[in-house]
Amino acid sequence: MSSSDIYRELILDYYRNPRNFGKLDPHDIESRDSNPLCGDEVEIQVKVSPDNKIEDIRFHGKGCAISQASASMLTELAKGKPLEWVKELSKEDILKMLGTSDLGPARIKCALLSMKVLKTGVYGYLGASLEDSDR
Amino acid sequence: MSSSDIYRELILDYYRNPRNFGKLDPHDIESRDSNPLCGDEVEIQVKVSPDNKIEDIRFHGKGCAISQASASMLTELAKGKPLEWVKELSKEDILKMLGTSDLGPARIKCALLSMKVLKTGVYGYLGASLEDSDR
Amino acid sequence: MRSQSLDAEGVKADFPILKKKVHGKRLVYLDNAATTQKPRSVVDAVSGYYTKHNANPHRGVHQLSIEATEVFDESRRKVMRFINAARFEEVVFTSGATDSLNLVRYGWGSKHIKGDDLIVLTIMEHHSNIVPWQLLAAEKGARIEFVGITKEGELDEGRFEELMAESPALVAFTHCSNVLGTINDAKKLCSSAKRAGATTVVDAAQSVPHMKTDVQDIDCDFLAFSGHKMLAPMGIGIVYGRREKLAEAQPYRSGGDMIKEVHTSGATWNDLPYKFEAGTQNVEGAVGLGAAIDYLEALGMDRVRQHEEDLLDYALQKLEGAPGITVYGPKRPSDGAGVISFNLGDIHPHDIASILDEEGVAVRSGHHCAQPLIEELGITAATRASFYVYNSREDVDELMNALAKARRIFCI
Amino acid sequence: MRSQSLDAEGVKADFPILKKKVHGKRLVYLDNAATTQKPRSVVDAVSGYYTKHNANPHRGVHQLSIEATEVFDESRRKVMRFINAARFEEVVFTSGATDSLNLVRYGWGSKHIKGDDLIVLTIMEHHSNIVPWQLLAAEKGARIEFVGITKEGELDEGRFEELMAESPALVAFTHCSNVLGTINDAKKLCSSAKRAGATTVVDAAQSVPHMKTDVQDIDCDFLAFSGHKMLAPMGIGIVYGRREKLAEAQPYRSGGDMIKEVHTSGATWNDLPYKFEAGTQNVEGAVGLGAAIDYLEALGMDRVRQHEEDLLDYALQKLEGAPGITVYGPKRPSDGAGVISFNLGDIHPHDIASILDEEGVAVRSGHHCAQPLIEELGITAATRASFYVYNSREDVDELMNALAKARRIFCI
Ligand SMILES: Cc1ncc(COP(=O)(O)O)c(C=O)c1O
Ligand SMILES: Cc1ncc(COP(=O)(O)O)c(C=O)c1O
Repeated sequence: MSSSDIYRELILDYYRNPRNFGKLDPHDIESRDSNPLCGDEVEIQVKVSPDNKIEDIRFHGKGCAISQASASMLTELAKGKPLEWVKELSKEDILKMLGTSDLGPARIKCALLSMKVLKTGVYGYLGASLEDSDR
Repeated sequence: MSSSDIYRELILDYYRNPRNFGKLDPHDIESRDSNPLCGDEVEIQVKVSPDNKIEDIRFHGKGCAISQASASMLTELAKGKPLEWVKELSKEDILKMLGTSDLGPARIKCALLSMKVLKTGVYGYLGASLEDSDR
Repeated sequence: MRSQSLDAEGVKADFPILKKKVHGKRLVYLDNAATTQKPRSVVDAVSGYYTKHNANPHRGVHQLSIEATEVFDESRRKVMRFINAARFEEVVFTSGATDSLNLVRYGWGSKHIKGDDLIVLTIMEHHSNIVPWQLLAAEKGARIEFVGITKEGELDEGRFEELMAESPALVAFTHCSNVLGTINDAKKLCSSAKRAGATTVVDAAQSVPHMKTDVQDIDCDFLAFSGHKMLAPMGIGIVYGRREKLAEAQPYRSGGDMIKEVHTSGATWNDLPYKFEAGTQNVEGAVGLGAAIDYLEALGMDRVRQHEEDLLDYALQKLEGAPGITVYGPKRPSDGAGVISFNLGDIHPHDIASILDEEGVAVRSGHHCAQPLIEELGITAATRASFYVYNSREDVDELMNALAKARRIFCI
Repeated sequence: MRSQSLDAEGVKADFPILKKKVHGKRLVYLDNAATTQKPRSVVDAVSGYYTKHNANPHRGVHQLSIEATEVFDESRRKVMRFINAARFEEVVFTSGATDSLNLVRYGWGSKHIKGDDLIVLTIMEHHSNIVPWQLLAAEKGARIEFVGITKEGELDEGRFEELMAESPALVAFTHCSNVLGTINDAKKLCSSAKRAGATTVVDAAQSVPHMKTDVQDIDCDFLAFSGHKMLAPMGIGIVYGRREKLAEAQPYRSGGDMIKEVHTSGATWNDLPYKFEAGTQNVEGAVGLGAAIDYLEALGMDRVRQHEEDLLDYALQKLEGAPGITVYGPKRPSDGAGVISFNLGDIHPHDIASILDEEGVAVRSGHHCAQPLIEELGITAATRASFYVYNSREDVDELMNALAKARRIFCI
């Protein structure tokens, strides 16, 4: 699929009207990263419930439609899920979430930034370090 | 001319039986240099007469037949000459001295090392610094 | 009589890659400030070197080594003439502009910069002309001041002069901004800096490829640029250094070939420029750079500059006539090099670049390795189109068409 | 079953330059320890890169940049597999072995070596694995000890172990001597050094091109080599670094692409390996190195090694049977790589090399960037013949004929 096909209604809508945008106080997890090559930034805050679920989640950041829509969609998807679920998240899950099968190497980093941020935060919270395969 | 033609009787004789080989004490000029790329070394010592002539001259060093024969021949040529004569020395003079018209860029440095050493010494003695064109 | 202008279509034919189709479209390569494409003559020079002369230069007495030395020296002489350096030994080969600037940092800076010294930079520097100085300053306890820009995207010369009054030890600035295209008056800045007693470093990565450069006229102490931004291969660059400055610098990389003698107790250094060229030299890169210079000189650097001014003029007209476009930097061609950075509405530059790519148009998007400038402009990123000898007005038209598509997708 | 041996004539045909005549004679290239020739596939890979994919990798979203990134990453993966590195991020591109060793000096050494630390080297090091450590030691007030060699030209392992008892901070040694051909037991030395608490640096410039190398088996902290000595273009090299060591190292070159963020107040670093790759990457060089690895793997590194052992064996027999020849270094092929240094009577090696050149035979003469070793051997210079995949027994015969001529000229 061509990379510009990604710019469908759905994504542009999430980009223009991001769900779960903002900050969360208090929070249990806070994680932030940027894509050094393009400058996309995403910060995610999570409130964890006593049974280790994502009780609430917010993101903020700046960047392209793909990185920001992806972050917004991910927060929607993650809400209510157990932290363990985050560990299992894969590139394929994110592509499916965005409704595409491929993005090309240049833009995939934009799409995956929020997953990386969320994983880093969750692993840190769970006391484990981020595994290589997820970097 | 091919570079191995240089290995004629004459040069090999100067290499095997170098004239003016050794040290000179006392001396007025002492100069030494090496060719960093091949390791040839030449040191020249000169005794200057009151009227600024090369009264006596010796060299020592180690290196290939060309660098050592050239140094030996140069000391013979220089003996008795005014210091000013050294300033005028050129690459062509050295090639003529060696009885060849060309040596190729790799070996010319060997042939010219002793001229460079002598000039550096003489310029230093005369209080001038070595000019670029001679380097 | 005005010199005949450059024939972009004829030039284009010399660049095999420009025949490439991208997503079924003609490749319109407008990312020249990042790296340039290579004419056949440069690619052939590289192949020819490997199939005819390849060897280690300087170190062997065998024929190939002699030939490698000759082509290597000849390339250095070409560079010397191209930038009008006074001496052969003032031209040092590096692996690129970044490497060149680091050579100045480690070689000259580490030896001569002291605690409380002032280093003056400008806000329009590329990271390669910022980070080495930040690290040097941190190491020595020196202080850095950044000269800002005016609303028009020109250097704030008033502020520059103010800082000169504080007697900086080092002044490093870009000859031409890789984001705004702003051309700084290198000669004037160097003269002020010199009067203030500073050592000057000119980042010429974006100027040497695009305009006649004369290091003796500019009268700088160091000047750095990359081969790959001027039609030459990757992996080769130059630092010009005034002889006295190179002489008072210490080695940067050390190892084979930069020494005179090595003993277990220590080493002595080789003559200039070899003192700064440790390890086996990149003869291929030097030969490629020589061929690139030949190509540029055959076109004529004045015509190269004229051609880019024409394109810039045309592109600025088109862009300013288009809805939603904000252009950064100087608006008059003669003030700027062939680089235009802009934004379209609130569309993120990456999204623009992706959409343009679908149309075969290659542009850069992001911070262009100049984050402080991007921050100063109050934006997070920009889209950049940059021109070179093979670009034509048609390329600008393709750019405008592709931008129109982006506008449609994002409903602007 | 023994693997089929390498077909040197078939291999020769892949190297266009070997068809060259030198002084009317067939070129017999025996200067491979200095630099190697390039097979057509490598030259074509370089041309192909420039005519199809050239762009700045990592930084653009346009198609060419994506392609450049892909070929660049693919080359890194090839290197990773070739030396069996555990991780992609442990393979850092540099401009050559000298640059790699300087990266370790500035990146790891400047941060971790302190006054009174002991640095252990060997007397058989190339200048590139001596001078950086001498400069580091001088800067920090550290001490250097050189391990000597035995009469047979092998490392004095007893002395090495003695020095390990003094808990050195850094141990740097060559895997294979570029003068003697001695192959050091890198695994054993690294294991001793590690037990002693030292960080280990292996100069693999002469081993990676010639034998299967496994950094995990050797268990070193850093390992350096050059592309141009293994069929790849000039201007590209590798430093392998164990992840923990790279992580605790500071940047060497700084500038574009090695940063995460740059502000006027300072900068943060990019992830490994990019933290060590400032400036526009040499994609061409990486692609060329990848093609060289493909070529070597198709031959099979075991067969490459076997072929060189055969040649060394043959050459040693011939040389030892010839009057007036003194060979330095280990005499049994399995102890040495395809490098032989020798002298003929009292003829200076430069004179030998000149006479050999007349016969089309290219050898190196001099100190081979290893002056301390040359001093240790009690000589001022030596002639060196070094082999690679395209050399054959006929090449050795030509060498012997040319040496006979030298003997005649000098009446030995
Ligand atoms: C053992 C050894 N180490 C290091 C080097 C330096 O390699 P380069 O000159 O490619 O940087 C060489 C070759 O010159 C070498 O033989
Ligand atoms: C103004 C400027 N300076 C320095 C550089 C660094 O050049 P390189 O990446 O070739 O080292 C660049 C290009 O990236 C540049 O545009």
